[in-house]
Amino acid sequence: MKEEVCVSESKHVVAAEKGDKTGVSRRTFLKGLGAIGPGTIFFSAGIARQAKGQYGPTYTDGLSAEQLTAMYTDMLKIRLWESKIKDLILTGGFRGVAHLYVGQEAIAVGVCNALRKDDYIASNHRGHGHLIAKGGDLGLMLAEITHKATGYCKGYGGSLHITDMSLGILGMDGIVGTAHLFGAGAAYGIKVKGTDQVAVSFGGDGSLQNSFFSSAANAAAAWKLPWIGVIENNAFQIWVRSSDVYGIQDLARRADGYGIEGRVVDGNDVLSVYNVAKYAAEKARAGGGPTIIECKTYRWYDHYGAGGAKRGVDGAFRLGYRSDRELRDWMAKDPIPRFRKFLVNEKVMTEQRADEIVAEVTQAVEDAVAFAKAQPVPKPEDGLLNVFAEGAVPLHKS
Amino acid sequence: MKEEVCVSESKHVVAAEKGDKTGVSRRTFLKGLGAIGPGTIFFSAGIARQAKGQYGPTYTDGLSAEQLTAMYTDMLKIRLWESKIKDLILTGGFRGVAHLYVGQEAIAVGVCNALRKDDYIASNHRGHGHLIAKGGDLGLMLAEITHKATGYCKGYGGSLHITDMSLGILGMDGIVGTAHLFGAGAAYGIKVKGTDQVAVSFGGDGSLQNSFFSSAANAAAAWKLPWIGVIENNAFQIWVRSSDVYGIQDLARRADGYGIEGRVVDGNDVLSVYNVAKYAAEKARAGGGPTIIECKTYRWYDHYGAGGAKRGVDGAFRLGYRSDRELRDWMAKDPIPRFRKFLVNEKVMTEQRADEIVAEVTQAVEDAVAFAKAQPVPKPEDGLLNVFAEGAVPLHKS
Amino acid sequence: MPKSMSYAILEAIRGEMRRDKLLTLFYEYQRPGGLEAEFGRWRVRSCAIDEHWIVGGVMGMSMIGVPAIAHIPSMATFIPYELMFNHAGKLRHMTGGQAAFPMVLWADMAKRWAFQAGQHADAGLESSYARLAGLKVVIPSNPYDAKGLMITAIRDVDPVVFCQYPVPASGPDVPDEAYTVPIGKAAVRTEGKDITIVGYAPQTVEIAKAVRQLKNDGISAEFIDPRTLAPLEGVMPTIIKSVKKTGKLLTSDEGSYNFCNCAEIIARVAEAVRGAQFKRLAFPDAPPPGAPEMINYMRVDANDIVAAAKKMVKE
Amino acid sequence: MPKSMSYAILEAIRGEMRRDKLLTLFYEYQRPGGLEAEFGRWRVRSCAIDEHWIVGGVMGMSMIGVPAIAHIPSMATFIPYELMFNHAGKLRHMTGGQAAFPMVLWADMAKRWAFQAGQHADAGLESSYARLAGLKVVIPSNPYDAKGLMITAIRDVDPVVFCQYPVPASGPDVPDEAYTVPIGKAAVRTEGKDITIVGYAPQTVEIAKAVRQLKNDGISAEFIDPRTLAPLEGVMPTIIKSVKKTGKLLTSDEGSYNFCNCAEIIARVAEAVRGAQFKRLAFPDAPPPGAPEMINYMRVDANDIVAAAKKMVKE
Ligand SMILES: Cc1ncc(C[n+]2csc(CCOP(=O)(O)OP(=O)(O)O)c2C)c(N)n1
Ligand SMILES: Cc1ncc(C[n+]2csc(CCOP(=O)(O)OP(=O)(O)O)c2C)c(N)n1
Ligand SMILES: [Mg+2]
Ligand SMILES: [Mg+2]
Repeated sequence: MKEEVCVSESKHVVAAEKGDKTGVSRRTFLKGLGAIGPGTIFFSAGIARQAKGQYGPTYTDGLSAEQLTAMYTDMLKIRLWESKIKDLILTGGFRGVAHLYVGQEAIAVGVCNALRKDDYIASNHRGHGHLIAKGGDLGLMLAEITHKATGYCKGYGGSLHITDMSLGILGMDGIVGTAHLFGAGAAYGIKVKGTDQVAVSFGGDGSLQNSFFSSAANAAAAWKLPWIGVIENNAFQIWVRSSDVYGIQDLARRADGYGIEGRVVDGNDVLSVYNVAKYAAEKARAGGGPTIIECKTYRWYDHYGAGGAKRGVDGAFRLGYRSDRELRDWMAKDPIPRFRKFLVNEKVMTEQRADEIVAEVTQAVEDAVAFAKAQPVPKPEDGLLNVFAEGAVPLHKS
Repeated sequence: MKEEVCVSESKHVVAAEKGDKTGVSRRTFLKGLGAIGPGTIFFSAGIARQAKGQYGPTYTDGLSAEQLTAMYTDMLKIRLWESKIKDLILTGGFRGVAHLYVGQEAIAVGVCNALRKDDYIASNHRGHGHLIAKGGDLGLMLAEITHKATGYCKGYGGSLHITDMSLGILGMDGIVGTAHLFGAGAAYGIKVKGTDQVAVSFGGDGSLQNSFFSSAANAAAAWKLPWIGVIENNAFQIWVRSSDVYGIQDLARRADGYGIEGRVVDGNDVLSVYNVAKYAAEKARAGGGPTIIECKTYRWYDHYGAGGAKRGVDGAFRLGYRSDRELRDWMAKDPIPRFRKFLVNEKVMTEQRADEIVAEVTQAVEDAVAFAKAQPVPKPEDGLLNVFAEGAVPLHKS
Repeated sequence: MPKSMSYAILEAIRGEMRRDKLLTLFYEYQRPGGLEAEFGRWRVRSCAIDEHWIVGGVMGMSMIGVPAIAHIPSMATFIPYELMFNHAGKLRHMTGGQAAFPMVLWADMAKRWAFQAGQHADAGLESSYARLAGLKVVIPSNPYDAKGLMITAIRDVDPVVFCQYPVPASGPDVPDEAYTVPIGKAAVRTEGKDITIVGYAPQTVEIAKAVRQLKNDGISAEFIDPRTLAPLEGVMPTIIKSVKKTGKLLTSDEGSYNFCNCAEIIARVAEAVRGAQFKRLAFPDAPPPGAPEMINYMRVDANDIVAAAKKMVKE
Repeated sequence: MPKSMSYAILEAIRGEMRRDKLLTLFYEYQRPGGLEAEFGRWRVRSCAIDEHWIVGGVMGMSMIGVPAIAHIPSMATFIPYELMFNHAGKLRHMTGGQAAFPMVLWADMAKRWAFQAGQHADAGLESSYARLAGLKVVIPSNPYDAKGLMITAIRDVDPVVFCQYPVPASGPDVPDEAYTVPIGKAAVRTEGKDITIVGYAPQTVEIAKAVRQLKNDGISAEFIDPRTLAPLEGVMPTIIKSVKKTGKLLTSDEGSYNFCNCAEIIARVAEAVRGAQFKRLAFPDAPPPGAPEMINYMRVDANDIVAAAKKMVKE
């Protein structure tokens, strides 16, 4: 046993491929409109009978050009803002941590665009994308991630806990799976209030066990709560492959065991995600009960931080628990150029407008960085506040 | 709000039927060989595709006349021993409590007869039947229930916690659902040991939530553990109907969501239960992984104790949360005369031999009562022992 | 007939449910008599055996401004422990004051009764909750306090763990109307000058008996019921003042010894009052056995309290 | 290079796995480097994010005589709390000595570091486990104790909660061979006569610094590391003896104040040593905020310990 034994989230080098190119330049993804076909939607065998014909991949009924453009813009916001954070982390001295969402943008944007402003979302540790898609402010988010006094959570929470109650964002959360329970609880609260809101929870493929999901699903099924459980299946729980620890391949199959409709969708196709989410939201609003949506996707970076990544280059390579080829295959399914191509083909926007949006979002990200940088750090003694609604707790240092 | 408001397991009188006869005499069930057809086995819609033709209701392959007779005897032991406890409780001054199993005997006996002596069972609060079927001694059990120093658990545990490690009985347990987790854990241990044993857990319809079942099912499915989860669906969780708090009707459907084969079986037909359990045990031994078996049944007494019951009369009536008619319908499906009729028809035993067995078991129950009565009570200071394997913990009364 | 603890609590909840049309109650099988008929199934929900749902569902609800009560049975007290710890207790702080949980965890508690081994007769679980930041923990010892504390707990915008031990009715009559008892204030049950005795819930029955006995024997004991276990800041001055007067602190716990609530009280007094004398009575660090011979021997009763107090006063 | 705490623990486990062909380890994502390659997947199992399985599965296994270790991450410490409470801690007693859990709950613990708000920088969770009957709780502060205590824990037929805090290597070199450190014995880290200081795990770093500083300033502090938190019976004599000598007990906790482990220690000493002086330093009763300015201000460090000790010695 060599000294390298260690107990950590460290990488276990399985069979790192030699000779891999170590990345694709940032610009490539915006230009590279490879040979990706239109998004497909598929259903697990077990729930095939629930399939309804109308959710075609390019179904855009009810989506105006404005909305479609906004969806494209939101996906870019997530991509560029997070890529910037990755670069800042690699630069060193970053006042915070991050679990990057890059690669999964179509899910947050597809789901949140199917919601109303007054609907609720409960998010997890990989939730920056959910927040941006629900309307979160890039500057306030970055200020929070860097623990500034004026960030969303006044610097208390940081990346893992960004919350904006005014946007119906119940918050990111560092404990795997609880979002589902809080989402279903909020859905119950909606029934008590008697409104037609909907509550959505986001969780990874790792969020199915641990009781929280099970409790949410059972209650939502029993009383037809307006809850949508979104499972972002990016294949890994840190470095553990879900296929090694679950007895099912399509995680939406879990829904069936509770009496819930389960859907599997291509998580890299924003319109497919949108359509299923829209269906689920409308069903929920009409009293039709919950839906569980599994979105198949992949994360481009390491579980946490910027290991294996480079400044100005997309993707984290040589991570050991996954092959670079697998990552590259998924990067080729990049949801953003795919959607851009669709929008341009359908004449929703011109190439030129698309480029303008890239420039605008790039600027917005720079503004957010400048904003966050200029913000003050918290006062030390403020750590004693906000334990309860009123008062401060005592210090016990002397 | 009248003073009757109370927070307890108390009965909520819904629509108690008037004019119900209040019971069937003890002897009736032994004689009353009503118009009950042979047991049927049925499958939930969701898992129908897993049905295999060979599990016919009266399939007795591999069961010798001796074994069949032993099964009949075991069912009677449970019935008569528990009925005696009910009578003792009603007499007053009983040194203990009990959650009676009467009505569900076919499940314990069907399952445990499909097991080997070295297989494990993990049981729940309603577990007397499981223990008797796995070979538990009536006298030692009654001594334990009445907290005698020589009972199975030396009087520490009582009814809810009877355990006999030498018979592979991991114990009854007062916390709903944990049996499943311990059963699946034991199944994992079997794999580590490399034996071909099987571990079975018993739980009620109430045991599906609370994380324990979910954790057991997922692990068992992921690694094909030799685990059999038996769900005794007697429709109620205390007085709450499962149909009011679950989104599924056939609880075996839950199995599908984990990638486990789920079976629904008539829990009042001992041979149906035996056959499915035998199939599951053989599959598990051969490395084929877990099975979840839902047994539909009904409990004749109240959740706990002898409320609504009378000495010498079967069944608990006027309980408020259920109708007497519902109970009577289920009592008409009494698994014991049904099995007796089958055995006599098939010439496995004569009516006379069947009656002899009743007499023998009646005597065995009387002996158990006499034995338990004669046993000494524990020494007070023994409560300080057995916290750890060695030593006593200190008293803090002075 | 005086109102029982359960009745007083239900009266509090009924009144608050009439006052706040959103207030909702989740429960398992311990039926809150009469409430469902008045407020309907959605606001009075009978749940599956799933304490994660009962507590987590109430948390999600309360996050969107629907105040709620989660009633859980005594053997399940710790199933939702991590939810209360990592979420209810922390999220206000972690979100810089945004998240609020206007909820009550109404925890049914057991005492050290016979025939209910291990999982059904354990006590003292409140100290595990009392050590979690961001939670308030109250333990009424009589119906009057129970009603007043439940109303305060419901109206509190912070999460409150309300521990209901089985204690026979005593103390002042319970008015039909709403009233509040403050969280964070101890009650001096009997004034005295020779020794301070602290205890709550089932132990108040034993302590009250002991205090009467001691009085007959010429010892004047001051009996203080903390009522709140977290935060303790408002509770301690009453106890510290008393121990400054008597110089002796005897505590008695229904829970087991190690880390029992009274250990914290003794530690705080020891920091504040130099030279005082301390004694802590409690259940041993063992699970409760079912046999009456064993459990009755292990539990602290009035006789033990009298003996310990006399010994301290003599010293 | 001295062996790290993690290395020492893995060396202990590897040795015991070689010794006992059934010993099995369940873990989540904190990979126990090298073990899977040597012992195979069945004995070194990477599990789903399901701490109920990791701990409950290990419990079921150990019930049939397959000893096992459950490794769980620091934010999930309380998910299996009820399993440890109502089952691992109780079933031996409830079954009159039949059930045994030869298992170790190897709990990864966090400290009060910045940028890890709320759920990822909480500390002091061990006191919730230490109050549960039937469990042994150990907290090594250096790699030597870690290895020896892990071996003892594995060989113990009772369930042991082994708390691994992130502490830099210090103390004696770790032999390659197996050796045991007893559960239930404190270690006197520095002898002294003016004041007794008690603390463990991350606080030992601060205390050691403070003790050196105090020495420079002419104060001789006796520094005791309890190492075991339950049962405390064997630990207390060392501490009580020390306080009888110094008359002063200062404790320092990484965990929050209310019900911290040192409260129990102070309460026990207060019963045993009349007239002593007590002071307890701890994190406030607040979740840990992520901003470094806030959390560093709240955490007790060597300077605080020095100041408190000087004040006590002067009094
Ligand atoms: C209850 C709990 N256990 C373990 C962890 C440690 N942890 C944080 S994220 C994570 C993996 C989550 O995987 P998944 O749900 O698939 O989400 P992903 O990171 O892939 O987006 C783990 C194990 C935790 N935060 N909470
Ligand atoms: C975790 C937990 N919650 C609640 C209880 C209280 N309780 C004991 S038995 C029971 C009902 C169990 O119903 P089911 O599983 O259907 O078994 P049955 O009694 O019908 O055989 C309940 C709620 C408990 N023992 N454990
Ligand atoms: Mg994942
Ligand atoms: Mg039932």
